[in-house]
Amino acid sequence: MMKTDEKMIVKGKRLDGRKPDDLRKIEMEVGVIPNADGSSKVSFGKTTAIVAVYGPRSLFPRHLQESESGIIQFKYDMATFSVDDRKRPGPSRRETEISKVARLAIEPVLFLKNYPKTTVDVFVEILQADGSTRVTAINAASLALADAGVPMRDLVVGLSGGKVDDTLILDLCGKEDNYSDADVPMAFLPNKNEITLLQMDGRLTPEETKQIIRNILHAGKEIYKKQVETLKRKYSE
Amino acid sequence: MMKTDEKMIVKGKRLDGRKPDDLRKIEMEVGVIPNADGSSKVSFGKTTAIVAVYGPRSLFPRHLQESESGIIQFKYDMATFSVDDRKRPGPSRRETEISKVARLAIEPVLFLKNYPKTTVDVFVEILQADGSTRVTAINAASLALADAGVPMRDLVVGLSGGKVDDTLILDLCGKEDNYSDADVPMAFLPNKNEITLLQMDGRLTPEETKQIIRNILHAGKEIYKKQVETLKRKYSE
Amino acid sequence: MMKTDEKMIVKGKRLDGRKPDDLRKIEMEVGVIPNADGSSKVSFGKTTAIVAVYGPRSLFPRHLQESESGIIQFKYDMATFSVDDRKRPGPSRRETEISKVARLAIEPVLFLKNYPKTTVDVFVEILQADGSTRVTAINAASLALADAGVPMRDLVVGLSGGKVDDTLILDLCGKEDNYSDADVPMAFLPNKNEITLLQMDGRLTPEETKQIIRNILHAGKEIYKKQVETLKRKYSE
Amino acid sequence: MSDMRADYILKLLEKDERLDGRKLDQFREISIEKNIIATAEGSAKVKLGKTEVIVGVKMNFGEPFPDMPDAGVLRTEAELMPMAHPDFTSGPPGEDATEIARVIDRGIRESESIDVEKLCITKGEKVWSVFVDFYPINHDGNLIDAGSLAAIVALKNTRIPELDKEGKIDREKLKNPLPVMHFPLMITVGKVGNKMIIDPTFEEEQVLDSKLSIAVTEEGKVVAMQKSGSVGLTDDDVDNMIDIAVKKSKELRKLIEDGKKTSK
Amino acid sequence: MSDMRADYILKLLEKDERLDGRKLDQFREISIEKNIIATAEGSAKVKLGKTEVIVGVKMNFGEPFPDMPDAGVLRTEAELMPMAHPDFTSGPPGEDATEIARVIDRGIRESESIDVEKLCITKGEKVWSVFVDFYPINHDGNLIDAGSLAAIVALKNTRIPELDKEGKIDREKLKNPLPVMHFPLMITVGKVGNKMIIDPTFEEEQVLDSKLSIAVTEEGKVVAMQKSGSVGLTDDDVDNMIDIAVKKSKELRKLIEDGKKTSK
Amino acid sequence: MSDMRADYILKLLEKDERLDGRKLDQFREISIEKNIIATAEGSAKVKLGKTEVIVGVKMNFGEPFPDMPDAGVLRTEAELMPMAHPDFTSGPPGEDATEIARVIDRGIRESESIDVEKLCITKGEKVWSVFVDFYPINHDGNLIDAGSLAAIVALKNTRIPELDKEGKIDREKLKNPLPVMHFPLMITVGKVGNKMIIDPTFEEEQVLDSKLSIAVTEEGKVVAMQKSGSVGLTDDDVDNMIDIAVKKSKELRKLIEDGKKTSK
Repeated sequence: MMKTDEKMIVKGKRLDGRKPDDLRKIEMEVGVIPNADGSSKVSFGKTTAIVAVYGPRSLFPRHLQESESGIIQFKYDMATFSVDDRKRPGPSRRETEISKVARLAIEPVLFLKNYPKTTVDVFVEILQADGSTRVTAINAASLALADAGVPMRDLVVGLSGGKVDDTLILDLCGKEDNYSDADVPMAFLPNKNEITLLQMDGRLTPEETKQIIRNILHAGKEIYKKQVETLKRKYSE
Repeated sequence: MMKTDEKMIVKGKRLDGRKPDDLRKIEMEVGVIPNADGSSKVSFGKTTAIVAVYGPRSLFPRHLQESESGIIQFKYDMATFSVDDRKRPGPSRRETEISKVARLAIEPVLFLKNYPKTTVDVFVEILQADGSTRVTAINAASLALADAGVPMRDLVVGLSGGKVDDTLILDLCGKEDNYSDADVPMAFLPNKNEITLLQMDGRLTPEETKQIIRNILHAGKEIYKKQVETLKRKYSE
Repeated sequence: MMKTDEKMIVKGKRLDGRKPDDLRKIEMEVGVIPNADGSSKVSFGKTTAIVAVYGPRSLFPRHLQESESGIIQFKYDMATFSVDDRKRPGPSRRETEISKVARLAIEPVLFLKNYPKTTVDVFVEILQADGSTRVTAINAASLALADAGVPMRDLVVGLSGGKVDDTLILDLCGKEDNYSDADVPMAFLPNKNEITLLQMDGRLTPEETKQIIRNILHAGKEIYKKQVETLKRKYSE
Repeated sequence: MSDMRADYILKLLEKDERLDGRKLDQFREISIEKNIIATAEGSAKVKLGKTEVIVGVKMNFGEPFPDMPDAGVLRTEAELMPMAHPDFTSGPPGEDATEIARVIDRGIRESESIDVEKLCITKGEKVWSVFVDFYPINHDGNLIDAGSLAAIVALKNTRIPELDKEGKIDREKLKNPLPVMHFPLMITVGKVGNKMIIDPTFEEEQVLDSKLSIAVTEEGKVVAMQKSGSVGLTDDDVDNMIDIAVKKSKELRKLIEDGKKTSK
Repeated sequence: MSDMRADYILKLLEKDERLDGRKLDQFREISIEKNIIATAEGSAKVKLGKTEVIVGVKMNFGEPFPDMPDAGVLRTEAELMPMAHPDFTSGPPGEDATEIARVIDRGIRESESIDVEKLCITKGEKVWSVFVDFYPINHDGNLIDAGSLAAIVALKNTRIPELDKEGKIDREKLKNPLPVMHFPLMITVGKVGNKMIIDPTFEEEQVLDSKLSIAVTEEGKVVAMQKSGSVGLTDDDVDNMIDIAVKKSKELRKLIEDGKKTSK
Repeated sequence: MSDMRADYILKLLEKDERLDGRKLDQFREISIEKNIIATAEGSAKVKLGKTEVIVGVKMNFGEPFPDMPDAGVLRTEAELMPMAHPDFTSGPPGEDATEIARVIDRGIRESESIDVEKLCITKGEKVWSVFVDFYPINHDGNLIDAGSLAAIVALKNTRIPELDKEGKIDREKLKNPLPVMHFPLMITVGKVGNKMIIDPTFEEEQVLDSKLSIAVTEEGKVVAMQKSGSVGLTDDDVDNMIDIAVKKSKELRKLIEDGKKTSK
């Protein structure tokens, strides 16, 4: 975490005018990529992720050995222009790690054992990055998988919490992420009460940590509703 | 295209004394690499390409899937010392593109469908680069394929045209290429009237473009003759 | 070889007090990596190599083509912190070459033809480098293979010789290696009188070269004894 | 694609008809959106029917080429993201991605669209590097025309960031527009049998004999060409294709200026 | 591992028993050796039972990040050397190696263990780069805890080399200790069924539903967390795991301070 | 190669005969051409029978090594171009290419052939980097001897470019020769059974037990050695091979000086 003299919270308001528990404006859309079996675009404020799902489709022979069960392949990629200084193409170490933890965040809702010798491929592109990119990506992946008709035992909701200026907050934007005392990205299954992604960076008491997790679970319900609405909207069209 | 105050044409003569339609001194030789099934060395002035052809030979198993028809693999490579500032080993983006367009320039003369599960491998090394390297390489590849006895429905002739100082020229040398108003590398089948490679960089009217293409087709006949002579010379030895 | 004004030998003594033919303190241990089929750790002064052997174990399908006989795979790797300026991870050209010559130094003692479709994998990690790393690695590989119970027709002994300040020496340390007139790393089978690795850098008369080889063969007997003792110690435990 | 499907497309084309009802020389519905990426200094999204591509432009410090010490540097890169088509796979750019990037780049560079000499910061040492990054979102054919259009639109709305007192880039202050002098349009003409078509779909691309991509400036000059496909063209074919490209580039230019989506 | 073996481990755990006789919340025998690499500026070897890892620290010149011009730079890398386990293969770091390196790094970085501002040489130009390289020698489970412990011990005994008159690094003169302000400990808690265990062996890791790695400081603050495994956790699970980590980190800290190898 | 062919070659060698009629210690016909690459600062083509290799030398700016601040830098690279042999494949240099490059390099470097201290431009900052690039055109055995010879000949006719007023390299003005002080020759001696041969063809290399490559200077000093092949050598073998190499290097040196192609 970097340091700054700038106050992140002034008179109870955050940099962008939000209250500590407010989420940014969330936009969700499915069916945005005609070629894909399922797709979605999700924005949390200025952070935007677009996701395509292909599959379940056949695995190439070279992978067949490992596939009594089906597998999920998850690629998290940031567009070169999604950040201030152009990102070099190709996966950075950060992107490699996120591809792994995001895959594990999604895997528990799929019935991969029912689809031997197949793969479900989830491709995430971060078009704009302003904090909370991995949880935005997970919401988008959840929608795209549902849009693809892949059987799921729950949706997956992603949301970040954290702490700035001694205040617990939700949905960190980029600047808050950079200068926060702590950042907690999390994903969970809203109907199953299962946390499938949990990471934390920063410095918190155990109680604060627990409280942030509770806050995310609570506020995440709204994101879940939005996901459901988005899917309904498409199928009622 | 870069700019320069230097005149490219003075009193109707180019930098190296040529008239606009003159080609540089062309040298052709086949059978220069004993291990190869066919080989050649071609120079246009100071530009020199050496080519080896191996095949048709068996494809490795991993490629077999794509091979109802035979395939051609074409590798265009510039020697590190072929240019002023040492080129780094390994394919640059430019070399990758040229490998593709040169392959497509050659493919139409081969009967690949008659050779399923095989590959014809064409390896080009540019030993000296002074402009027009890709068309020099294509002439050399044409000769090396013929030398290898690979059935061909025509030879392939390569020649570049362009414009400097308001004059349409042929066979650009390196300096002309750098400071030209336009550069048009082209390959064609002299007996079939088929253009198989056509690229253009620069700024031309449609009429100039068409004229350059006609000029190349016309002057290319001489290159074709030289190719035929070179092959005859070998087989009459 | 670099130059220095520093004398490498003063009053018959080397930088670290050794006489020309003295070896540094040698430490050997086997069975240091529980997961491996065989393992060892060998130090020559401050140079330390640790080795794991896995196998003979099945080859992956893609290698099966080349395996009428079994094969040996040898990976020589220097830890990033084994040298003064951190080495970048991944094999350097030097490490690639050493992996090859060390493999060839070991191969002659194995009966690979008796183990078709298998591989013996030897992984070397140089933890500290102070000269003579490749020969230290070869001693460690010899021990680890014996520890793994891989049938061998002899052990393999590695030792370096060289010349500094007009004096023939043995077991060069890092500084001697850098400023020596010549460096001769060598490996041999002590009971078969077969030299399996021989490299030389520097400047020697033919006679000096021959003499250094004889000196290594002579002094190497002690290293052989140490290898045998180390293996006995383990099996008598 | 099945042989039957390919035959069907070919038979339609023989009758001057296309699967989607277009005329042979008709564009698909075109949509252009500018400034769609808040984190980029310039950006555009272009749709040609179901083909959708994004281009983002980033301005970074760079070093000039030794032979042009006072000129900024343009670099175009393309990744064929596996998102955009089931046949695309992850990994470093291959032959096709490299070709697309280089052809888009050539259209811009050769038309001298950008006045690179205005991008010098310190002669011989520090210049603006203009990175043009092409991302296809959905590939339904004609990526080169879509990408070239998105690239020039994105460049056209690129703003150069200010430098702060310490000489660092302040991306919150985007001031002067990038000096874009020309607005070339890439028109790819496909040939199959004796028919010429423009703006081919993905399925149509599978049956084409050859394509010629031609970049045309406002004044009707040709600034870049690239033939692709493994069947040759006659000189008359090429003449014909250049004429079509020049004509259709005018039409496309008018469509864009008028903000319209379709021509008849 | 065979299904039978897995079942056996699971049945033991149901009875609060483990293969090696440990209690569920008991560490394996711990051994810590400092300064084991003569060529490194700092180093440590840690053993947890049969798991053995080495961390070496090298101090090189580096450039500061533009937004922190007077701060040194920490970089943690991990290779899962094929030496350490039959399943590991040669090649550049994959997903797992990258995750381990980043989690170890986060524990150190987020606890602000290192006073990076003391590592500035010339503001904005030259700082110390602290390379923390992690090498597993034998992998028998819980690499993250072993690696994090080895990393912080290695940093704690790192000495900064002096610069000679020409400003070059003189590694024969190691003078000032690296300013390590905090000593976080990583405790990974595994869950299987309704059981929680610490310091899992390799075999136990194969049967765990999920793990949560938690870095805890001297004052009992949480500075990093990473969930792994493909089964979800409830919020109560997480609470429980945090409590276990805080408690066991105190115990581990005492063990280390007392130079002991085992707790009861 | 078939077993029958291999047997035939071995039987001939037993009778001190070779496929091409040479004596065991006879070189193939040697051809050396200098300055064959107009774009290189130095170059040579060497043929040993059907083996043909090219070496080109480029002079670029480089940074000196920290421990030799006033010395130029030599770097030898080799690619085993797929052109030269049906078994060679495309891709980055593998084990064999790396070994060849390093052995050629060692022969030149260790003989102190090049007076690197004359290649300093600005002490500690800027020196000449001498890139020696080896390309085999046709591989019919003994690439190391052919490549080493081509490398030293190419270096011997290398001219250092002048610097213009702005300090840039002006490659049109090649002035001073590269200071080459020694002219080592690499002689590879092959052993099969109890026979020693020199200058093996590709087919002969397949049946050799081992090879020892030995670089010898004008005064008959040994400056580099590299054993290859997977059969051991006795100390007497090595003595013998060194003697052969010293003797044949004198003969080769005379051939070169006399501009002759063959010895009896």
